[in-house]
Amino acid sequence: MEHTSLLERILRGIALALVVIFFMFPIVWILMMSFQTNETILRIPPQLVFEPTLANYTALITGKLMTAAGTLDIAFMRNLWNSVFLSVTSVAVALLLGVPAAYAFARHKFRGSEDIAFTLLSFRFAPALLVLLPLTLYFQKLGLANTYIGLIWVYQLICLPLILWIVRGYFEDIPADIEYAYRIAGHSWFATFRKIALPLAGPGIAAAGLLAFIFAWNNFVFALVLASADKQPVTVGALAFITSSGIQYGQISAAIVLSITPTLALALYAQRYLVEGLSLGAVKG
Amino acid sequence: MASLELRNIVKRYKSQTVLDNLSLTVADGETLVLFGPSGAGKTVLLRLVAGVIDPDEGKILIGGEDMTDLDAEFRGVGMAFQNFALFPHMTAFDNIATPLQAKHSSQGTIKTGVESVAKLLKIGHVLSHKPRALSNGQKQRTALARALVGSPPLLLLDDPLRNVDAKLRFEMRLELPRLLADRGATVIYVTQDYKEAMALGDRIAVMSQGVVKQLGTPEQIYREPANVEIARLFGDPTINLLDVKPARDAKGIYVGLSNVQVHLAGAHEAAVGRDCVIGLRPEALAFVDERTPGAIPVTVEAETPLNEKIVTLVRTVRGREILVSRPSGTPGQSEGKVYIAVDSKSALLFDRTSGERIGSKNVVNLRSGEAA
Amino acid sequence: MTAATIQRNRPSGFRISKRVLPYLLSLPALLVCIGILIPFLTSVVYSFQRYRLSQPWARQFNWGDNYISFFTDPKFWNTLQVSLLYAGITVVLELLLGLGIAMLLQKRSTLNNFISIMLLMPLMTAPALAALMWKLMTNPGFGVLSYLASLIGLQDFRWASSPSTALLTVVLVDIWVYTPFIMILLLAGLRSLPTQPFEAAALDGVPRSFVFFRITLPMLTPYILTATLFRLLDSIQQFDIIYAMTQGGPGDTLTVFQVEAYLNFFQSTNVGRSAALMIILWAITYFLSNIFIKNWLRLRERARGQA
Amino acid sequence: MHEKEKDLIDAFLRGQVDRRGLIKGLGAMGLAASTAGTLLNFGQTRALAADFDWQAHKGKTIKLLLNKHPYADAMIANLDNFKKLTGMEVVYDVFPEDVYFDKVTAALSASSPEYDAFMTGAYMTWTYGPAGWITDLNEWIKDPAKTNPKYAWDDFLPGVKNSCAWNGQPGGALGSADAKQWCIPWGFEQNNITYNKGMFDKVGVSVPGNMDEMVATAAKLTKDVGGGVYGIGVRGSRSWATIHPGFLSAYANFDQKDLNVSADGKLSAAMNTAESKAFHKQWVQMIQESGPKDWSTYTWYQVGTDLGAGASAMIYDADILGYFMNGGDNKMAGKLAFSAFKANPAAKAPTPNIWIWSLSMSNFSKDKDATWYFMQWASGPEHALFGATKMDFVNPVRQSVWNDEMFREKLNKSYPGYVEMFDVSAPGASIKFTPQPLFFDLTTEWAATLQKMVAKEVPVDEGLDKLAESINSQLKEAGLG
Repeated sequence: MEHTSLLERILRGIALALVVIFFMFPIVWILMMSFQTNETILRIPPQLVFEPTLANYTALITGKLMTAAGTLDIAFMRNLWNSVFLSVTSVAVALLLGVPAAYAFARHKFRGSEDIAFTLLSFRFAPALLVLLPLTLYFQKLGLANTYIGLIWVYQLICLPLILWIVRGYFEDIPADIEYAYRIAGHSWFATFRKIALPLAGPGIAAAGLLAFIFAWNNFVFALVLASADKQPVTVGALAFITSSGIQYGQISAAIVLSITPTLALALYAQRYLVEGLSLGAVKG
Repeated sequence: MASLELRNIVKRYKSQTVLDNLSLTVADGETLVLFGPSGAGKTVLLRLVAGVIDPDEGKILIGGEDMTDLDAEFRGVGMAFQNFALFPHMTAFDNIATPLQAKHSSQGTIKTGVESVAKLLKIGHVLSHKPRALSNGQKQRTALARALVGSPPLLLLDDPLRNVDAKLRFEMRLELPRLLADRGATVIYVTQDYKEAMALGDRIAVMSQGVVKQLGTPEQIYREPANVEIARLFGDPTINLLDVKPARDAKGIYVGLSNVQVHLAGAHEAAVGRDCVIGLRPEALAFVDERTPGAIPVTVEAETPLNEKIVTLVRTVRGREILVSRPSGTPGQSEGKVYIAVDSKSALLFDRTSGERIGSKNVVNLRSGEAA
Repeated sequence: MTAATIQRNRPSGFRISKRVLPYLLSLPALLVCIGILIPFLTSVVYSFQRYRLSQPWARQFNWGDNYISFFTDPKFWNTLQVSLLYAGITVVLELLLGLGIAMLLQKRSTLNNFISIMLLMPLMTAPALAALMWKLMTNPGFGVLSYLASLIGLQDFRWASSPSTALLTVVLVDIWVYTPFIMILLLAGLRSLPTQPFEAAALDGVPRSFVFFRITLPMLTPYILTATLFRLLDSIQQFDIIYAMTQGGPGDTLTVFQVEAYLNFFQSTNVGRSAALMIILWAITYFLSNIFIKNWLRLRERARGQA
Repeated sequence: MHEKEKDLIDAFLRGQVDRRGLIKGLGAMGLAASTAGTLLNFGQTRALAADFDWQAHKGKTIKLLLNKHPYADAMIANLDNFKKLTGMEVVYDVFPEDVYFDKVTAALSASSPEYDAFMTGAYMTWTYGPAGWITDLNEWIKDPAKTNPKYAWDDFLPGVKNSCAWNGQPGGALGSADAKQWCIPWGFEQNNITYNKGMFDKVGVSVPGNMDEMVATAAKLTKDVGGGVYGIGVRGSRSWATIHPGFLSAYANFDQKDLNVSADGKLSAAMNTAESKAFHKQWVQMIQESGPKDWSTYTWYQVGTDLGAGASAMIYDADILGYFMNGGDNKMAGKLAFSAFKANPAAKAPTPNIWIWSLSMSNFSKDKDATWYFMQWASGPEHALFGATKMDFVNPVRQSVWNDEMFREKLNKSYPGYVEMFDVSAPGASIKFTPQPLFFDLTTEWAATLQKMVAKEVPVDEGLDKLAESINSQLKEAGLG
């Protein structure tokens, strides 16, 4: 790998630059719009030069939105908090349930294991719309409507299969002998799971957890239908900037920036695990 | 104490039977080598004993106690894996310490225990490294140390020298017997290398396709292999195998080799008139004078030194190739026509169809001490 | 060594049988999900009913009528075709692109790690909001992308508003949002491949293309399948991006399953028809993922054999 | 509150002081106009209390489901007065418009008792009513024991009020004698022209007086204004919302209908007549020549944004959209003008189709009487006046508000021509659709067909024939045709 030719390195550099431009340009543009008002955003042709303003962020954080129609109260920070709370707890629950199950599917080829695993996956492809109406009805009867617990439960549909199937792959990549060695050394299956399987599959769990977090974060149809306004996530909250006096692009951009921030921070924090693959190449070969 | 007894073990994977009604006893303090080609079921057998997989039928007794249904952590065995199976996220020290930790030993005990076994295995200087920073030899020693550290009464060593280089293997082959003897543990040692098997085993169990084909001391296995296959597996260079049909005359049983009648001293009566394969160890052949009785004329094709020996490839007048070996430094001939003679006592006769050695006891009941 | 056997741990107290353990581990996950099965079955019942919320008096079982009507309905076949086309295009393109990017970033370095996290940002943007932003950026007047397109001579490029480019535009947004998903999974996969085969191949001077097709790809296959499976499941059910960009238009260009079902449910309040559409979508995904899983298991075995 | 101020307000309420005098007087006492408005309302609240037992439901709590909208904002701003008046508690959930109706449908289809009353459009009640989710409000409106005598039901603009009443029969006339009052109008929108006066002057065109002129004017504007500005903004997304504003208003002006209702109540498609085809051709041509380039993605906010940012020269859409674009931080704020529009040269007056934000009572409400207290207050004359004068509650649905001088003055000052436009078009304003439960199916398909025509995927004649055929089969399938 060290002996790549200069030409190849240049080509790789160019390719990478193109990739970064394609994926980052809209993000940068959104970031720029978040410091503008509609007045400068909506120019023909669009222009790079503008006088930055923090008005959008101030509005979001203080909860007061100034529009043509006067001052509006917005609950953006509340939405943001809901998103954080719902995503974190849902992913935590999904990890708690999904990782042991993934371990069982990876390590123990028990009777019906593939069927159970597939069934769990198939929940993922029941379109939300399909279950929405009956779910609302049943939730009402069970008293789960408009509760965080109900939402976290439904969010398992998004998180659990993802975690289960990704983590399972990582567990399967750990050679069984390593676990056997620990058992033979005199440790229980649980100690083995905790001290060997979990740390070794750690990166996979982190990656699956983050992806599940993102998908939970981006979802809004469940909260919209099943909960009242005070439990809505940021994805619903950001739509409030489509007002009768026009789309407040600046505020939506600022909302996007604010809503990306926690996830991005999490990703940067867990960076080492996310892109490491199965930890420690030594595990394989 | 820590004897091991396997009774009628059967293990199947799907429709394939990996171990077929296998019974085996290992005495306390004995080193038993499980020898055989890959796929023979050696590793499976080891794992059954360790308790990480379960037999479909049969019983496993360790120290006279039925452990068939007991999980691995309760069996008190030590095991070293062929691929080392070190815990990649722990230092060598922590790797080795795991069996002691499982016993909830004190920090001090653990430290002493690990350090003494590390010293024994000469890896004291790398204890703080993680496995990825260790050389193959160090990994192997770490794995071994981990198996030894808890002084388990039963040690399972799954071809621990397989993945190390030749030099190290040679060293370890010398070191291991002493190490194992010092421990006084019962050992089951799996290998595909006959020299290892010969060097380490009090007894060797030769396995093939899920059954033990022969069980005996290294000497027995070498001298009296139960069949052609085993004869071929033991010995380097490989045993010469030639098709013959023994007959009898006044002087006894003989076979025809390149138009020469060679009389066999130890041959079994049952061989007469049967289609046989004769097995001649290269070291049981010697270059002789033309006039020696039973001297076979051959042409020298090539000559190679091998370890302490010189191996000569010769060709009979019928065109059959034979390997002859002699200790280095002894006179020989490197080209042209020569004569060789057979040490008639060590010649082995096998039935050509079944491959069984003619005259061997049928090795089925392999309880300790009853081997052929 | 007389004390050897005494040192052995003894099983104590409550023990979980080896046979029961895996069930115990997977049961909670299953139980949590099983609750969803009841609404699912209820919806199956709906799909066999004539059930419009606006005509409650006419609600009754019509058995297969909802389904049968699809066969003669050209709109349904259009929906099926568009959904499969959309899923096919996005998954293939995202897979190729994601694999390419992952390979560009394969080498471990601080910069590469940083870039890979940055590239996740589109995925972190809620698709509905992302679509809104793309809509602005492709606006013929204020849109920066339209402006850039005009600079390279595409004066009249109509993005999502023209039937000939709507699919392309929506696919572009989908690629922007979801390629990072595939990229991150494949990057993790690439980086956990054993190094030995590659070193050996490099030493032997094996051509790069051979290494890629004969070593990298087969060993990466399980990761590719996982990523593709999840992407396929989401893609065939795409709603947010398409609805926010075009609401299924122009004309019937992008009336994929979820858009049709959404309109049937929330606007026409035709629950029976909406449920039937969703059940068909479910069946298609079930079928597709079944194929995937079968191959996944098989290829995992094979990949493990090589590794 | 100080006694003096109270006295002044009471004097106003007794009719001794006119409104301007009141504001002046209060201003002299050091109160800002807006505070004065709230105080005034408080005074009115006290006046209301005189003739009616507003406290009958004291201590009860009701919950509202609201759309994020200036109407809701105005109500919330004035809500404390209701609470004081009745001693009731009001809580509310506000959802963004993009997802608002999904939330309503989800809540109601699940028979959720959570919300007592909610905002809705009249079209939606054609689903909600037959579905049994909402209550016929006649029961309360017509019961003097439950409705405050000053409520003045007759004060509502008749076209608007009737558009919210339907007998539930597919094709049944709106506002018929047997109609049920599914909702109470709150604020409404007529579809008229809002235009950029500067651009019109620059190019030298005047406001179009009929469809031909509109096509020509829009084309000229597109050609001559420059800077990428296009002539006319109309909606084009694949949605019912594309049909109901300018498009249907002009369509109705040619005496065209969406559906025919036969004597026995059967419905059939009516959009494949020769006149309809001619109109469609004009409309399609206008969009192709002078509409926004990405017309097929246009919803009301793109139409509005373009006008406000100076990307379009005029819109034929909701008048209040123009109203909002004429204010705030929009580039064109203060530069817009308004005009009613009569598409058919032969027609006597404009016939704008209308959108009505209204209030409905959930059938699952646990206390309908208490809910009605809120509804009659929120749609009552006092709150209407407060919203219209102090907040952006346009267009009000009560004649008394339109007669209010302060309101007219406020509009005339900042929105020249708006009142005039309203006065011209209001008499013909009503819902021009035929009420029936397949409203959304049919209009969505209609919009999709329009998109195909504009994209030249199908000729207008053929497209309309196909549309009619498809609609007829859907009506039959639903048992309506």
